[in-house]
Amino acid sequence: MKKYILNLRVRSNKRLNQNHNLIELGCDSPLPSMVPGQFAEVRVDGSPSTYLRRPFSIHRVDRGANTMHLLIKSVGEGTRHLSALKKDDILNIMMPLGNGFTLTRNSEVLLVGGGCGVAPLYFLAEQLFRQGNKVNMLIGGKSAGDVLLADDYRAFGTVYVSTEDGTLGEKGMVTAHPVLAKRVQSFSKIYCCGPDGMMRAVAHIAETNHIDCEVSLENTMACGIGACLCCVVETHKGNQCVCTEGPVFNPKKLINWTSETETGCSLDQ
Amino acid sequence: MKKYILNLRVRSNKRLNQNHNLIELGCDSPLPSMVPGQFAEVRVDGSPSTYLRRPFSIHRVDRGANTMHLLIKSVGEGTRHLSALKKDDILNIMMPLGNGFTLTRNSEVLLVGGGCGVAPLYFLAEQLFRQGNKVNMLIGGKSAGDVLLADDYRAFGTVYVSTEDGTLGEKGMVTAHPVLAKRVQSFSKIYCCGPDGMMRAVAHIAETNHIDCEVSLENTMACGIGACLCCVVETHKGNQCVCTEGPVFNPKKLINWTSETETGCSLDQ
Amino acid sequence: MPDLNVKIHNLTLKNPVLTASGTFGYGEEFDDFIDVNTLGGIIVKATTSKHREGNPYPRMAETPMGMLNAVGLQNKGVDYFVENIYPKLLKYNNCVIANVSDSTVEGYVEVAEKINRLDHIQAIELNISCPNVKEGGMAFGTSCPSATAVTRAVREVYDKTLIVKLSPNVTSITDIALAVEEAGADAISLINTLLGMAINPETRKPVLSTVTGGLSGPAIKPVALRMVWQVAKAVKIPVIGIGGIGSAADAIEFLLAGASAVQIGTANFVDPQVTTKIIAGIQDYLTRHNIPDVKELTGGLIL
Amino acid sequence: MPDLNVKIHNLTLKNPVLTASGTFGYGEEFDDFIDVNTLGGIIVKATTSKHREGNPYPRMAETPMGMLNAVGLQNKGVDYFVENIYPKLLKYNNCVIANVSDSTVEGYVEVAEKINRLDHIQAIELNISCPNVKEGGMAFGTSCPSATAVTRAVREVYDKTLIVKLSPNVTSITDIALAVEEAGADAISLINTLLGMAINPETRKPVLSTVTGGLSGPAIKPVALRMVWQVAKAVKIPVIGIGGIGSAADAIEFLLAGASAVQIGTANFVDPQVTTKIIAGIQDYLTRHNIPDVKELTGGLIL
Ligand SMILES: Cc1cc2nc3c(=O)[nH]c(=O)nc-3n(C[C@H](O)[C@H](O)[C@H](O)COP(=O)(O)OP(=O)(O)OC[C@H]3O[C@@H](n4cnc5c(N)ncnc54)[C@H](O)[C@@H]3O)c2cc1C
Ligand SMILES: Cc1cc2nc3c(=O)[nH]c(=O)nc-3n(C[C@H](O)[C@H](O)[C@H](O)COP(=O)(O)OP(=O)(O)OC[C@H]3O[C@@H](n4cnc5c(N)ncnc54)[C@H](O)[C@@H]3O)c2cc1C
Ligand SMILES: Cc1cc2nc3c(=O)[nH]c(=O)nc-3n(C[C@H](O)[C@H](O)[C@H](O)COP(=O)(O)O)c2cc1C
Ligand SMILES: Cc1cc2nc3c(=O)[nH]c(=O)nc-3n(C[C@H](O)[C@H](O)[C@H](O)COP(=O)(O)O)c2cc1C
Ligand code: FES
Ligand code: FES
Repeated sequence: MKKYILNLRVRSNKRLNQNHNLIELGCDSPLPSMVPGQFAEVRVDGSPSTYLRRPFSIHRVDRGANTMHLLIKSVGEGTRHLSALKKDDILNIMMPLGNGFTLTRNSEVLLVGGGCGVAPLYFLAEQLFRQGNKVNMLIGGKSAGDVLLADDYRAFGTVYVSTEDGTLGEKGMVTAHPVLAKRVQSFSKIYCCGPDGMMRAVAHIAETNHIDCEVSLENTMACGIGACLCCVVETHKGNQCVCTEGPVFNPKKLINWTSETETGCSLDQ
Repeated sequence: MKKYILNLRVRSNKRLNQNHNLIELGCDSPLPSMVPGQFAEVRVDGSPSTYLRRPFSIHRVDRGANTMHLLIKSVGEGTRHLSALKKDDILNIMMPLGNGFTLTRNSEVLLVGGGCGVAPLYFLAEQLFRQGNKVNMLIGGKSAGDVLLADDYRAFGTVYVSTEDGTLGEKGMVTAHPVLAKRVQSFSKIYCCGPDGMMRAVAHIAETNHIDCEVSLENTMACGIGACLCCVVETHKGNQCVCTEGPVFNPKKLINWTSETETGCSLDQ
Repeated sequence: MPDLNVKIHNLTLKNPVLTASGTFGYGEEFDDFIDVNTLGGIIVKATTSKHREGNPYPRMAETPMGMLNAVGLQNKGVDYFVENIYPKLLKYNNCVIANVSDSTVEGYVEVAEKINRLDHIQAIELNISCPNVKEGGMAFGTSCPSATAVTRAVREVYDKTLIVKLSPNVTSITDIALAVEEAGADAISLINTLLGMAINPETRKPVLSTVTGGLSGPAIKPVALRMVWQVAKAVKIPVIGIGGIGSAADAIEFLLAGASAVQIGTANFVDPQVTTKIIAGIQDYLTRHNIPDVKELTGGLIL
Repeated sequence: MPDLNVKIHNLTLKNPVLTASGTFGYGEEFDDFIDVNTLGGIIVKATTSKHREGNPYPRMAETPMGMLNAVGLQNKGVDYFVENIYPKLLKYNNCVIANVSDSTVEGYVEVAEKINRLDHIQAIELNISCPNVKEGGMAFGTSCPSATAVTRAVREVYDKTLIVKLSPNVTSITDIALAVEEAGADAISLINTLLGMAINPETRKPVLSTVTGGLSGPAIKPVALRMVWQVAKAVKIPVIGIGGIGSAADAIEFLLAGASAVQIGTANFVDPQVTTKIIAGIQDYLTRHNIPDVKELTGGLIL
């Protein structure tokens, strides 16, 4: 898929909760083709300590409005700066980067997202829904406030929620939620994005139940286009770049992902 | 004079011409005491290539409104960034720094400014006027567009203008203006701020006519408070820091300032 | 239209802007963003005698106006390079240069010999300055005898233009430069990365898996420029400047300091079109200053 | 309330935050902004045997997240220091340290001897690493024999705590560190500035009057941290970390790498209150991590 460098204009920047923002970006010419699971490398201008670009998943694409959304969690200087963007500010973005999820058709699927790991799952859920799948979505958080955009996902299927403190949905880890713990065989495929520990646990459940699984990995990136070799993950074929071979991987390809027993996971990162 | 670090709020930012801005800054508490010729060290936030503060003369102080003004010429990254400030942006400023001009009373004085060297002269003209002096002001520029704020100065005295291309006032160098070339003996003191060559030429005229003179020097500064010793000028007492011993100097104290014959000056820097 | 051609020994570059090894992949990663053939040339990532997995994750840390990397020469080895990567490089008609590294003199020689046979690779850049491998790498570049030994050995088997890339982590860069010149280098490129480190205060752990890594980017530009100036004064062979170059003004600083060409590294990550912007900027500068030939800038510093 | 006291040989500092020589004047420049006595100590600007005018203007160039300086040890000489500056330093009740430099071993010894007699100066920092003087300075700090010679000579005449400040412009910082430890240093501080350069492409001239100058600020932090880590592992005496520190997190990185204290340099120019903010930030960090004593951080890197 051809990559572009674009100057996109901030159409709106909505604060979802204390540390998450939803940024809508528009463009005069049509936005390029992109698929769920791909990401963008965003230049953070005006922050003296952010020299390199920052990678973010493509959260939604609205072809009608010719806009796309990023869902951003403020964790450091760069993301804090992006969260403070105002309408009409310009963001310089390289996209679309990486490979997307493999989309099934006419099946029942489960999407598992934790924290801001839900970011790529909106675009994914929408596309899966359009391709005739029965979409189930499990969103985990530490607390009710961390469960992002659950209502938005309802447009595409059933949404389950679990929180570690029980303030919303089931109490406990996402992996303990009945939909995963008891009903997992209903799904022909599980897609997962979230903290490493959570993805490993979900991958393990998928593996033991012989269900196809894909996870979307994070990694520290300098270039986003396979030029620097900084973003490697150990695979059975050797070190591979998350930015070009991923960020979506079948966990079977990853070393020490499905073989170990994971006993749970916390969203505390 | 006690120095402060203050967060001042931009009350307005007026573009005077293509590369000069007048920024008015306000404060909740009363602005500190300051005198004409002193300067401020401004932190340029949000520009990755401006690590150090930037020095600017205190252009005006409005005690009634509790505001002060900076007159800024865009020459590089830092000044360009400042020129783009919007109302209500916050500027972190160390001030007042350095020593001001020596104010005479009840005399006739000439102030000579070139380009954005007029910056400290507004505050100076106002104070001199209040102290009963007859103020004459000679403003030079390459072209009419470079002659800044001439009307504002008229409140305090007579304004003369010269431009190198003759588009406003007398044609030629400021030093060729009749007020300097012919009438210089009328003044008991000359104050000057502008490009180095201009100040040297004016200092030379003052010297040959035995008129008291003060010039305000520029220098590359890292700290603005005498801590780094980066901003030295050669004086008859050795290297002195412009930020603490100046920026206002009697040119007689400076080596090679009044001894050489300067044949003219260009505002072309 | 000013002349942008430069010569580095036997190489003629259509302009003085090359890409730095390890920051431009094999060129194709940038095909979507620029026409790679408009560059003076590309230096592809390091090739070693054997396949190398490089260092474990994490390999990268951002630092003030720079980055640390600990890639560690990940590559599939020279045989794979010859068979699978070289054919893809044929599409580039500008100067294609291979970066050669290893842990032993024999390894360097093996790679150089095999690459010597590839018509379309017009030069090699001998990387005796990689800080991210346990053995060899930078060690070769930080003492005169070892720098001499590896340069001399490769010189014997390599017929085309031999560029030696120096490590900045030394007391006297000119001593090393003179040693490799004496040992047969046709040109010198510098600098490789400065050895640096970063710690995560919250976890108390080093950010990089290898603890230390190579510092690159604008942060190192003043050091790189100083070394280029020192070396260009000391040697007779051409010097290629590298380190923190991100604009035409930066590139011109290096040319004035004595470089005949420059390499752009980390800046490619921030702006994959930076190289073409730098070429255009150099052209503007020459036009604005009425300089007919970019070669006039080399060493044009006025003291 | 966590304990912030640290010990450097015989010195007890109320907290590990010192100011770096040449960046904090004689302290009084900062009196309007902070209570200087709240700092662990101050290291005043270099004193030499004779009055020095320093280098001509321009002495400063801004670089990406850093600066180059070419001050060149401007000071009024040790006798003036003893008579006119020392009395003003008596108002500080924290640790006051003199930075000693010169062009000859005899010069260093003369300054050290005279400062030895000043009760209120509890230590000297031997600056064998200034890149901005034609003779001496950095030259002493870039070879083991000369570093040994000057340290040994000063050790003979100086009774109190002797800190030796190292130059980063060397191939092996640990070799130099071991040499000065062996020669009698009680502590080591590092790093001084990296030798760098800047050119104005429009005028084609060097920005600094001395062509090259010393690079400081956040840009050099990764290099400084690496060297502190290497040296702290190699020597038994305490290490004081310097280089690009501008926040409590930066300071903690240096402590974890093995420093017992840190010095804040260039950051004082950007924020004259940065030192007190760093002290507060270290305290917060210790409280947040339930660490009762800052000394526990020193060398606490988890590998
Ligand atoms: C493929 C991909 C998709 C991502 N999608 C999203 C998303 O949709 N929404 C979102 O909020 N975040 C996402 N992230 C994480 C996001 O990139 C980081 O949170 C962000 O880079 C942090 O920048 P900072 O300046 O705020 O933090 P700092 O901690 O100041 O950053 C310092 C350095 O560390 C890197 N870094 C820090 N945290 C991460 C991380 N978790 N992953 C990778 N690099 C990191 C930064 O890029 C930078 O180089 C994604 C990461 C990857 C690799
Ligand atoms: C005491 C004093 C008062 C000043 N008053 C004014 C004023 O009222 N209005 C105004 O427009 N300018 C004034 N200047 C000049 C102003 O400081 C510079 O134009 C500004 O620092 C340039 O910053 P930059 O980032 O835009 O330029 P860059 O060229 O990007 O700056 C790079 C570096 O050079 C330094 N520098 C560049 N030009 C100058 C200069 N002329 N003098 C000192 N340092 C320089 C900068 O501070 C910075 O460190 C004054 C300078 C001094 C010393
Ligand atoms: C991620 C990365 C990988 C690198 N790999 C190599 C390499 O394989 N061979 C080499 O000689 N230099 C390598 N370098 C060094 C660069 O070629 C260059 O010398 C250095 O980064 C300084 O230039 P810059 O500041 O423009 O990046 C690498 C640098 C980076 C950042
Ligand atoms: C303007 C300036 C002057 C300096 N003068 C001295 C000096 O006199 N003696 C000395 O040992 N170091 C001197 N240094 C070096 C600093 O003490 C410090 O080692 C260096 O700047 C690195 O720290 P930083 O990055 O925190 O500034 C000077 C540094 C600067 C920027
Ligand atoms: S981020 Fe550079 S290769 Fe993946
Ligand atoms: S700017 Fe630091 S002493 Fe003047």
